[in-house]
Amino acid sequence: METLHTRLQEKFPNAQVTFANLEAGDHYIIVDTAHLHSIISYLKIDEHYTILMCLSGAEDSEFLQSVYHLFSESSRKKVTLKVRLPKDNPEVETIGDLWPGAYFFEREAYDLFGIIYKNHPDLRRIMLPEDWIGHPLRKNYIDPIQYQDINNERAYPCDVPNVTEKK
Amino acid sequence: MNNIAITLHNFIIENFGIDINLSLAISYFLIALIFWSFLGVIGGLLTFLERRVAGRIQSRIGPNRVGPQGIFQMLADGIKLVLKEDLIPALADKPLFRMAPYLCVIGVFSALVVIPFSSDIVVADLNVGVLYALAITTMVVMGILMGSWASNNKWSLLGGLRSAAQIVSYEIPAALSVLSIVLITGSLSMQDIIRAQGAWPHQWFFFHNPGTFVAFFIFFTSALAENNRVPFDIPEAESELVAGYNTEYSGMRFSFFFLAEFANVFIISSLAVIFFFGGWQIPHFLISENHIITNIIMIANFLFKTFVFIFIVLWLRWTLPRLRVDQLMTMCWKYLIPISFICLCITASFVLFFGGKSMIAVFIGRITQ
Amino acid sequence: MYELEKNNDNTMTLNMGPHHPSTHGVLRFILEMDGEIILSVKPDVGYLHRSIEKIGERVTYPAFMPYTDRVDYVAAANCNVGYALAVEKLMGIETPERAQYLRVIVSELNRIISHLLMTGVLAMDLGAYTPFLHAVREREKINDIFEILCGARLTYNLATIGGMPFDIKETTIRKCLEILEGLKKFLKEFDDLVTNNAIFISRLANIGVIDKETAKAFMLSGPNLRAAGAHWDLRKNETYFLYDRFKFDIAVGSGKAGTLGDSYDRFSVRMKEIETSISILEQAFKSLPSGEVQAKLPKTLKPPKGEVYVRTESARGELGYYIISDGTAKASRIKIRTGSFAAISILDKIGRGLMLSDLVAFMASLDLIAPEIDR
Amino acid sequence: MEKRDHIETREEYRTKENEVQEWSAYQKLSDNVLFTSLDKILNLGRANSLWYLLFGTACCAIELMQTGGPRADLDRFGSVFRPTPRQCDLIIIAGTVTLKMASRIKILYDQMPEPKYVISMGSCANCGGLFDLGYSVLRGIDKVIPVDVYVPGCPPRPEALTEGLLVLQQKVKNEKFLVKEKKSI
Repeated sequence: METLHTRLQEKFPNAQVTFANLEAGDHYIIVDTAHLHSIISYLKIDEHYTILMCLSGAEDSEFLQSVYHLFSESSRKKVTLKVRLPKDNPEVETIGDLWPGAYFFEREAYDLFGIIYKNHPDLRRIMLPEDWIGHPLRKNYIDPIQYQDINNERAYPCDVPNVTEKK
Repeated sequence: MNNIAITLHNFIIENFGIDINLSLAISYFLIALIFWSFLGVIGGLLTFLERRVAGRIQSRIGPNRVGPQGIFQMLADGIKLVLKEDLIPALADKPLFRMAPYLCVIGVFSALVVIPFSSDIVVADLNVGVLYALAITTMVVMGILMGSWASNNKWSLLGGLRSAAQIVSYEIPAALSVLSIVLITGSLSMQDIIRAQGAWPHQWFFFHNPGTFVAFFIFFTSALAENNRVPFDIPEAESELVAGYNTEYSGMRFSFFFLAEFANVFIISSLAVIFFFGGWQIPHFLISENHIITNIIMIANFLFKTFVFIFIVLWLRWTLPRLRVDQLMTMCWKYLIPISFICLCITASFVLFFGGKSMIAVFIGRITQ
Repeated sequence: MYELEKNNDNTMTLNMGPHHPSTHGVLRFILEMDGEIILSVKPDVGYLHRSIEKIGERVTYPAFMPYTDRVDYVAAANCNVGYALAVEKLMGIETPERAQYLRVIVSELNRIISHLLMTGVLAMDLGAYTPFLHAVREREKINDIFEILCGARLTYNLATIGGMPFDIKETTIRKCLEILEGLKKFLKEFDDLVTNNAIFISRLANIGVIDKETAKAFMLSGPNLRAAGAHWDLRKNETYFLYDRFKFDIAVGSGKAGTLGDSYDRFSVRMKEIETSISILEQAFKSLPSGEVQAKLPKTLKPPKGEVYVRTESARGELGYYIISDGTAKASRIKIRTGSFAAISILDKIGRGLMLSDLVAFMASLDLIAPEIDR
Repeated sequence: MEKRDHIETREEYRTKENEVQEWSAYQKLSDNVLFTSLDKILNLGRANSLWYLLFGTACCAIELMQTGGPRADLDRFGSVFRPTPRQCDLIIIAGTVTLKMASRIKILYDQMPEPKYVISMGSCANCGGLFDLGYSVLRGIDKVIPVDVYVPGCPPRPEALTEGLLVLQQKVKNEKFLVKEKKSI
C-alpha cells in the first residue's frame, strides 16, 4: 500500500495524498477532495482495482469522511481511500459513473451524514422519509421524539449516556 | 319422465289443482332453491376439502377444530363473512361494485340447470344444453371484469384484464374439444350425450377414439383456465397482484366470488364427467325395479366421478407454479386451439369411416372377424 | 424485446408495497407500467431502517452482537461470526481452532436454512405454495439444532468476541448428521417437484439476465455474482475461519436453462450451495479438533485506535463490517455493507422491459431481505 | 418523564375490570336469552375464522411464516392468510415498526373491515424492544393502532403466537356482537 501511495503521489503531484498508518487494522490513504474522482478512476483503470467493496460515510472529530474500499481481483489487494470534508459544506464528486452500484451507497451516505455527492442523478433520502430533519449518524444528532403526528416518547427515560433527545 | 321439475309440477297439479302456470312457477322455484342450496353447500364443502387436501399435501393438518375433523369450518367462515362490515371503497363505482359478485354467482350457478345428476334428476334437459353451459359460465368474466373495474384499484384492474383475456381465449379450445363429442352424438343435449355412452370405461367417450382422448385433456386444461385455477390463476395471483380482481372486496361480496370459484370447480368437474366419463351411467345389474334406488345409485356414481376430478383440480392447485400471462396466451392460441382442431378432424374421420363406433369396439370387431 | 418509450401518456404508475405479498417484508417499488410491461422500477427502501449503525455507536462492542442478528435474520449466524471476526481483527485476538470450526459449522448450517427459505419463497412467488412449506418443514429441523446450541430459533447471538459462547456435544453432532442425511433426500424430492418442473424453468429461464460485468459494476456479490459466471467465493478466495481446510467447489452459474446469469441460474446456484454446505459440514464434523472455544480476553474490550474492513461470505453475498475505533469501549462507527443493499440498485437496470410477473420472479431470485437493505 | 396516558396502573386496571364485569352482569340480565345464545354461536363462528393479513415487517415475519408452516399450522384454528387487508379480520404486526412504516400500518388497519383485531408480535412491536436505542423505530405499535393481544418474545416461538391466537379467540368468544358497544381507540 505504501508503494501505491508513492505511485499516486507521482501520478498526481498536485493532489494531497497522505498515508495514514494506524496502530491497528487497515491503513488508508487520505486524498484530496478535488482529485478524488480522477484518482479512483486511475485506480480502477490503470491499477485494476476493479471492485468497489464498500462506500461509506464516517465522521471524525472535525471532518466528515467519505470512505472507499477498493479491491483488485488480479492482485488480490485492497486499498482504502478517504476524503475529508468540512462539516459545513461536505461536497465531493460522485463515483457512480465508474460503479453504478455506488449511487445507492452515496444516497445512503447523503441520508445519514449529509454528504453531498456532486453530479449524482438522484440524490434523495433513501432510508428515512423525505420530511425527516437532520442526518442521524452525525455525532451531534438529537433523536426526535415526535414524527409527524406520532408521539414516540419512551415509557421510561433512557440511561444510555450518548443518547440525546429533543424535549 | 322428463325431469324432476315437471314431475313436481304434475304432482302439484294432481294434488292441489291450482293454475298450471302458477304450479310451473312454484315447482321451478322450489327446484331452483334446492339446487342452489345444494351448490352452495358443495361450494362450502369444497373450501373445507381444499384446505384439508392442501394440508395433507403440505404436511400440515388443516382446519380440524370446528366440528368433527373441522367439517363445520365452512360454517364458521360463512358466519364470519356475513357478519363482516360491508366495505365499499370511496372511489369505487358503487352499482357495478355491488352487482359484480352476483353476476359471478349467477353465471356459475345457472350452469347447474343443465347438469344431469341421474337419468331423471335434471332441472331442464335443454336441447342446446352444451351450448348453454359453455355460454352461461362465461358470465363469470363479466362479473370479474365489472368488479375489477369498479374497484378503482390498479391491481384489481390488472387482474380483471388478465382474467378477461384468459377466459375469452380458453373458451375456444374448450368449445372445440366438446364439439368432438357433439359430432359423435349428434346432439347438444346433456342427457343424449350421457346416453350415448355406457357405464364401463370402454364405452366412455374418453376412450372413443384418439381424437376424444386428446380432446379430454384439452377440455380439462381449458376448463381449469376458465376457472382461474392454478396453473392458470394469473387473475388473482397473490404474489403478483395482491389478490387480483377481488382485492377490494370484503365480507359477503368476497364470499360470493369465493363461492363462485369453488362452485365452478364442481361444474367443470361434472362437465368433464358428463362429456368424457359416462356421467351417471351405471351397469345394468345395478338398475333395480325401484326407481328411487336406481336414481340414488346414479347420483352416487356421478358424484363419485366428479369428486375424483375435483381432487385432481385441488391436487394440481397445490403442486404447480403458475404460468406467465404471455405464456398462457401462447399455450392457448399456438397449441391448444390447433390441437383441438386436429382432434376434431380425427373424430370426424372416425365417425365417417367407422360409423360412430368406438375405438375399442372397432378393435374387438377386427379380432372377432 | 419491448421498445421502451419515454414520456408516454398511456403509462400507469403502480405502487408496489410496502405491503405487498411478494416483497416479503417492507419494500416498496414505484413501477411505471405500460399494461403488463414495466418501463421503470424505482425502489423505495428504508421502511425497516432500524438505526442499527447508530446503535452500534451507542453500545459496547460485545453488546452489539445481538443487533447483528437482526441485520439479516434469515442468516443471523453469518452476521454474528462476521462481526466477531471484524472486532477480533481490530484487536488482534487469536481465536481457538475449535471455535473457528464451530463458526464454520454454524455459518454453513445457517446458509443452508437461508437458501432453503429463498428457494421456497421463489417457488411461492411463482405460485407454488407447497414447495415453500416443504422448505419450511426442513428449516424447522435445523432450527432445532440451533435451539439445542444456543436456545434461540432465529436470532441466535451465538458468537462472542474471541470465540463461541457454547461448545457442541457429540449427541448434537450425531443429530445434525442425521438431519443432513434427511436433507439430502429432501433436496432430491425438491428437484422433482420444483427444479425440473417445466413451468418453473420457463418462468425463470432468460429472465433478468445479469452478465458478469454488470454484476461487478453494480457491486453484486455472493450467489448473485456467482450465478453470472464469476468464480468468486470469499470462503475460498479470501480464506477466513480455516475454510482452506475444507474441500468444496464454488457453485457457478451454468446457463443450462437459458442464458448465463438468468434467474434460473441464481436459483440453481443456491441449490448447489446447499449441497456444498452439507459437504463442508460433514467434513467439519469429521475433523472437529478438541480444545477451548473461547480466547482469554480483558474484562472490558477497548480496541486500539484504528479501523478495519472485514468481509465474509454471508448467504446473501459479501457481508462487510467497517469498524472505526477511537480507542474507547464503544465504536466510533460501524458500517455494515450487505449483499441485498447492493442488489437492490440493479432492479431498475434489469427490471425495465420485464413483465410484472417476471419482476416478482427476478426479485425473489435476487434474494432480497428487507432488513439487510435498510439495516 | 411523564407517564404514557394509555398505560394504566394495576389498580386502575382492576377497577376497570370490575366495572366491565358489573356491566356485563347487568347486560346479561337485560339481554334476552335468545340474543345471548345467538351471540355465542356467532362468536364461535367468528373466533374460528380469524383470517390474518399476509404481512410481516421484520424478524418475526419469519416466525409468522413458520407458524403457518407444517409444525405449528395456524390453519388448524381456521386461520389462513389473505393477501389483502379487505378480507382480513386480524393483522399480526410481526416485527419492528419504523416511523416511516407507522403511517402505512395505520392505513392498512383502516382498510380492514370491522370487526378487526390486532396481535402485536414480538418485543419490537410491543414496545420498541431492542431498538429502543435507535432514532427511527416506533416504540410500540399501540401508539398508532389499538392492540388486542401482545405476544412477547424476540422473536416469539410459533407456540407463543399460537397461544396468542387462542387468547384472541377467547376474547372474541366473550364479546357481545349483537348488542353493539363502540370500540374505543
